[in-house]
Amino acid sequence: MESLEQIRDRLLARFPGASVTLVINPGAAAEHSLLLGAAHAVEMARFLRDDPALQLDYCSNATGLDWPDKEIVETKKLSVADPAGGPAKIVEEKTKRFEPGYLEAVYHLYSMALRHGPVIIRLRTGNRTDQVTLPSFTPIWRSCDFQEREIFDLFGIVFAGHPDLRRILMWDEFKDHPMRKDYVDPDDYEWEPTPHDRVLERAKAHYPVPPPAPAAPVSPTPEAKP
Amino acid sequence: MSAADLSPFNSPFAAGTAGPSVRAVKDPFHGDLLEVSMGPQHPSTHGVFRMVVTLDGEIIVKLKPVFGYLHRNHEKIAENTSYLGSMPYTDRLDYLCSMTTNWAYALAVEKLAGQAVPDRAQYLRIIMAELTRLVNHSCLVGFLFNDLGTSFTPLLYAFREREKILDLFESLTGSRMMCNYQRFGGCRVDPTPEWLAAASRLVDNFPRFLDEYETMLTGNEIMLARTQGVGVLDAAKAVNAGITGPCLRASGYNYDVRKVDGYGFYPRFDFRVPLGAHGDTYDRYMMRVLEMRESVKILQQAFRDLPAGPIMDPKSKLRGFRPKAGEAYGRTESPKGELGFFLVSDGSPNPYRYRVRPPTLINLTLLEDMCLGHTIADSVVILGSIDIVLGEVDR
Amino acid sequence: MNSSGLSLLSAHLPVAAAADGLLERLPLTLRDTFVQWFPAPTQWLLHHLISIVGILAIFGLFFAFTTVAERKLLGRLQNRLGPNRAGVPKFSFLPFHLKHKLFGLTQPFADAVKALTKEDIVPAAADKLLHFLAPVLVVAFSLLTFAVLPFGRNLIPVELDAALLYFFAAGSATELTIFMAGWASRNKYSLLSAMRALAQVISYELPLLLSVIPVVLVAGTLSTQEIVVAQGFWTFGLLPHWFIFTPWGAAGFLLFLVAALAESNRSPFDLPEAESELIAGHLTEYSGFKYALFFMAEYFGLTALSGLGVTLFLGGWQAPCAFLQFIPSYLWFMGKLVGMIVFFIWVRGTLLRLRIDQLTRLSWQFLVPLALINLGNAAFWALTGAWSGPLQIVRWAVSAALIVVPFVLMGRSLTRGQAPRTYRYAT
Amino acid sequence: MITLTFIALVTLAAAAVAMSQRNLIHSALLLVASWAGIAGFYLWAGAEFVAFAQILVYVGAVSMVVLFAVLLTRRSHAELAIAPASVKRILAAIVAGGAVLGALFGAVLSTPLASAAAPPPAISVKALGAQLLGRHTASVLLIAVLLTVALLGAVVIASTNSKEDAP
Amino acid sequence: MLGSGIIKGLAVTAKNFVGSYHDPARMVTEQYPEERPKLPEAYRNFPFLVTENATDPMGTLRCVACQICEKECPPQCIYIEKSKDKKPDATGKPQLYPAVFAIDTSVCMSCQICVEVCPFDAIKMDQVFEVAATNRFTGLLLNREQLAKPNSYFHQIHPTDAHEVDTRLAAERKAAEEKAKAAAAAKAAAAAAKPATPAPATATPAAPKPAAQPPTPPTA
Repeated sequence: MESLEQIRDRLLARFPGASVTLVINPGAAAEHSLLLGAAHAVEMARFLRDDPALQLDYCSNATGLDWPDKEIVETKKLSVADPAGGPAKIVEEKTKRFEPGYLEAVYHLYSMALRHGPVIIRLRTGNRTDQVTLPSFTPIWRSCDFQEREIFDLFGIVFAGHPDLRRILMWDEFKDHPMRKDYVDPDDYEWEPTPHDRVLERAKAHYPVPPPAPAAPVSPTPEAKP
Repeated sequence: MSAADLSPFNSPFAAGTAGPSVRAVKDPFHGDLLEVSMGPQHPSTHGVFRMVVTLDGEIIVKLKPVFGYLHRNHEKIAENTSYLGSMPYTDRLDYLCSMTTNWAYALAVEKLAGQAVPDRAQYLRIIMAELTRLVNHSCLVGFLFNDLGTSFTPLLYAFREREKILDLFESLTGSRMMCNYQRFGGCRVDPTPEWLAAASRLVDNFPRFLDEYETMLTGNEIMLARTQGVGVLDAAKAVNAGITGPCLRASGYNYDVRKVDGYGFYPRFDFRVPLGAHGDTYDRYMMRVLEMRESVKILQQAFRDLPAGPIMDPKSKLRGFRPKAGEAYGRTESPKGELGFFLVSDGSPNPYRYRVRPPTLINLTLLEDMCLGHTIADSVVILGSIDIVLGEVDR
Repeated sequence: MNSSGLSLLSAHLPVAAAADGLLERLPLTLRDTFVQWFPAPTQWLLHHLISIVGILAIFGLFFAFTTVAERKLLGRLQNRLGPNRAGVPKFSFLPFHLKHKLFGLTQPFADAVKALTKEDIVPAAADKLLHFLAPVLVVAFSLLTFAVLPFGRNLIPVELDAALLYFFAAGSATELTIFMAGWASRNKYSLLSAMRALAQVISYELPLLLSVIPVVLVAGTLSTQEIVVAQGFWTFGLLPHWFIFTPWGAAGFLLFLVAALAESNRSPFDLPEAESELIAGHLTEYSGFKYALFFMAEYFGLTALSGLGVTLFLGGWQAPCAFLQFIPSYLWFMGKLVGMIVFFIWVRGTLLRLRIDQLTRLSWQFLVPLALINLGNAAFWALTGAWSGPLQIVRWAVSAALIVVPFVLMGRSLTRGQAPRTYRYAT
Repeated sequence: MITLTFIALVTLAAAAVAMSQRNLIHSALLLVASWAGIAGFYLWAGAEFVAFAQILVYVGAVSMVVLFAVLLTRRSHAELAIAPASVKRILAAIVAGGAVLGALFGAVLSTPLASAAAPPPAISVKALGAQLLGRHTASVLLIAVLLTVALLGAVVIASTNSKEDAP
Repeated sequence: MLGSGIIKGLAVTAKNFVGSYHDPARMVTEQYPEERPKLPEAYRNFPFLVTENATDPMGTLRCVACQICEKECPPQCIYIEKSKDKKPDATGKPQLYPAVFAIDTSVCMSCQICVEVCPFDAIKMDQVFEVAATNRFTGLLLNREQLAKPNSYFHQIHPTDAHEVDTRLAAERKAAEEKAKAAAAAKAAAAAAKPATPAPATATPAAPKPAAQPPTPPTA
């Protein structure tokens, strides 16, 4: 199979206006991926499927990813000359950079005909609030049908061109998207007998004083003797 | 209903809800269409799965699957638990084959962290995976005959064999179905020689049960009448719809992740992959039976040359396991199809994104296309032949 | 009429000798002594009342123990024990291994109590009158069919000249009750399933009747008692002249079995109560005692049909060999009846269920033509009654061919294109 | 005589109630009850064969046809009830009833009835069979042909109907 | 020939019917409450706390309330409150002990991860499966006293595992004593040589399990 760079170049040659960038995967698996611009994504995907050399006729997996807004704090060490002529002091100068978050859909494409490995393509939305539409790949690979509905249900990415975009796992009247990082699950509180760490903080909101520890003395509970 | 208007893209379901009815009402005697909701409490939907079926008398005109009754958002829980903490939860995904799901998860994490696995552990993983394949396929075959209408006899014969294998799992890992056996970099418990002897004895006379099963049912005229030509799945449509596993091979398409990826030590074993020709329910049933015979061959080879040595990679860390930032997609051939785990790590002990590629959910994509034009009794059998487990479908 | 086969070799053993054994006449003597105590004009009423009470008692218990036998036999077929936990309170002091040696014989009484105590829900929209009438009528009609079955040498409740016709008249009325049950429940699915049950019962009425007519043709009478008497000969005292041991008889018996299975909604044809159907067929809206009544009617129908099968093809109360006649005739009838019921249960434990269109196609395209051919075969058999010597072998051969050849040809056309397949492998 | 009057009363009552019922299904079922009453007449007269044939044919099969016909007529449930009686319909009913009654009485009175009730002739089914296929074979064959043609006609109509949309 | 498949099927069920009377492989029913099930040794259901001896359970708890199992438990069903004071454990070294140790067995899924990560072999898997309670909180919430079971019981249900744990612990205690003796001897020698510089306190006994890592701070 060709390397990702060759595929990117052929894609750029074939679709001059499109934006295709290589995304490096720093992990040990080293599975790098191609970030496709949303505009020409459908034609490029159809090309990937129908190109005789690639024949990526099987979309194994479609995943949603949520990258919330990030506050990147870079600390640079500066040596500031002390006006009073003293020794130059090292001052960390923090620059805050605000990176806008986005929602991402990752597709793992395989070729069953030529039996070669995953070509991973990614689509990114404008931002996490209003521009959340991406082109749907269901008309090209029907296996994305349920998976894209699941991404819509759990992440909120609206897939344009999907034949039947409805919630698949949550009930239809459910408003929020549970898999987003900033999702707050409803506080359906029930007395937690063994609360600690995160559960304890949430439980505290319901009773001022932490619950009295369960009674120490051996209560004659009907538990089974071995 | 000629074959053309049965193609996936203009079935009423695929074309939004108000699609053209597949069968136009022509003469007065045809009554109005009857909308029936089969499930989520229905004896033959293998769990809380619901099919909203539109009927014209007996013939199915439209079928809309409804999921989500067993959805517990396994992936969000995994994001708040450590890598090791999610391992027991993977048993609860496809609760019939916990070992293969454990292995798929361990494979993905080892790929993410670049973790090596000793030889003996690889062999043990193959032994456990093939034993689970026997468990799952005997379960499926039993339930398929239950849907076909026998009063539990083939199911109880299949369960009699399945129980023996589950007893082996219990004596090794401590629990029959929730084994929690694999770790990142190897296995948790080293089987004793007695266990290995008992397992190979069981595997040697497993074909005797299969022969008895085949003489009883494979040639049965009613079985042939009820399953041959029912729920035909075309290979090209199946590939496009991402159908994998025995359902795809029943349509004659040779794609088995064990052969294609060659993960674990599968290339060291010689076994064959059965292929169907017609892609109907009968072929899907036979795929499972023939795959059980192949699994017995693999197991015999594995027991013969199981190497000695450690079962856990010395560098593997039990707690405080922090893979470097990055992502990995590991896939294995689970008895139901291609089971994959896509993990994104950001260096913390909890995965940043934990995605399960559910073979059973994606195998249901073409359920409607297979059921159009058949009767309700057939739709129950077609659903049974696809072999779904709701733990994995709804996650 | 001894035109039955191999008459040349049969030695007419004295039949009457065994007829008056003490055990043989026991039920009759009991009845007569009891009837003596009452004034003359009411004696014929008592006579019939006793036979009615006898039938109800015996076959009531027979129904009870058939249900538990079915569950225990199915259990054994499936490598498990059947019900054995319904112990009798008095015996509960027994140690465990003894207590469970009751083999679950008390299970039917537990079921009866459960059925009686369950709440009897009548849907609001139901047609109250019909909803109540359906189970009553279905039990009445299926009990009526017991009137003509010859249980013993002269143990027949009603000696009718047109007994067979009476049997089928009473049997066919049950269709009406299925319709009433389906319609009265005012429930879409029960009406749909009632229509399917009707289609099944009506389309299997024909093969049932057609498979019985050859027996009438050869025996020359419609009365069940005379049919049993016509089978009362043995060659060499060993080979009984039951109709099943003739080619047309064997074919007729098989056809009768298949049609009886369908008529009583049993195993391969239990479509109305199948889970692949929507719900429990026309019995959906019944619960408690009414459901138990339908259940009882199904078993009475099953017992009556297998009783008829025993009478027509397995020589009713005739003993299999001449010297075995000292055993009272009614025990032979009961033995064969239990044998037939066990076969029905065995079939239920093994076979899959047919789809509704395959079921009706099997009846109209396979069973009815075969039954008609078998009728011709029986006519040939009756006409060639007088052949003797080598002609006997020719007669048997022709009769066998007349039935086997169409069976194989039609069987092949019925299952065209359906055969176990061989598979290729990819390494 | 008591049984005869009893059976007559049952049959007539069933027929009368059938007419007055508003629910069509109930009246159909009562019609079937009246057929069973007629079979009772045959039994009383000692002709068992005809009685059982009557039950087998009418109560078993024709009742199904009647009920299916009632079900399949595609009219909603409301119209199942009969329209309220209007004066014109009552007059017509009386005239028709009177004419039929007159014809019946005329026939009964004019036929010479034997004074003593003759003992019912003990005919066996065998003799009946011989009679049927003896002197009356022609009529039996004619009926047989008629029935086969009717059966084949039904099958042809049913099959053409379903050919258009068979998958 | 039509029907041959059905006849073969009937023959197989008949074989099973006859077999169920004499062939034990074909009669698998276990009449449960009267015939006790034969549990394999590795069977696990609900953890229990190991105490050295049965006489004084609370005194000889192995658990030192390090709360590793509380962090690693996937469904978070363990609740531990450390004790304020210390008491000497088996090797005589003063250790903390859990004032409160509660496991909510209605949440616990017996996955035995707590057993794997416990560096002190203080928690092991029990084999009790007949657990029916009318009230979820008092019946299924097992507190410290209900969880504590003696080491002899541990030997009874998991013989090989218990034997292996005991040998390892005994070996470590011996090693700890020798080190303590050596340290004491060294201290005595050092005291003799330089009474002024006290020897550093001996390191806490080597964590019995090599794989034990310092407990990582739980991330939010």
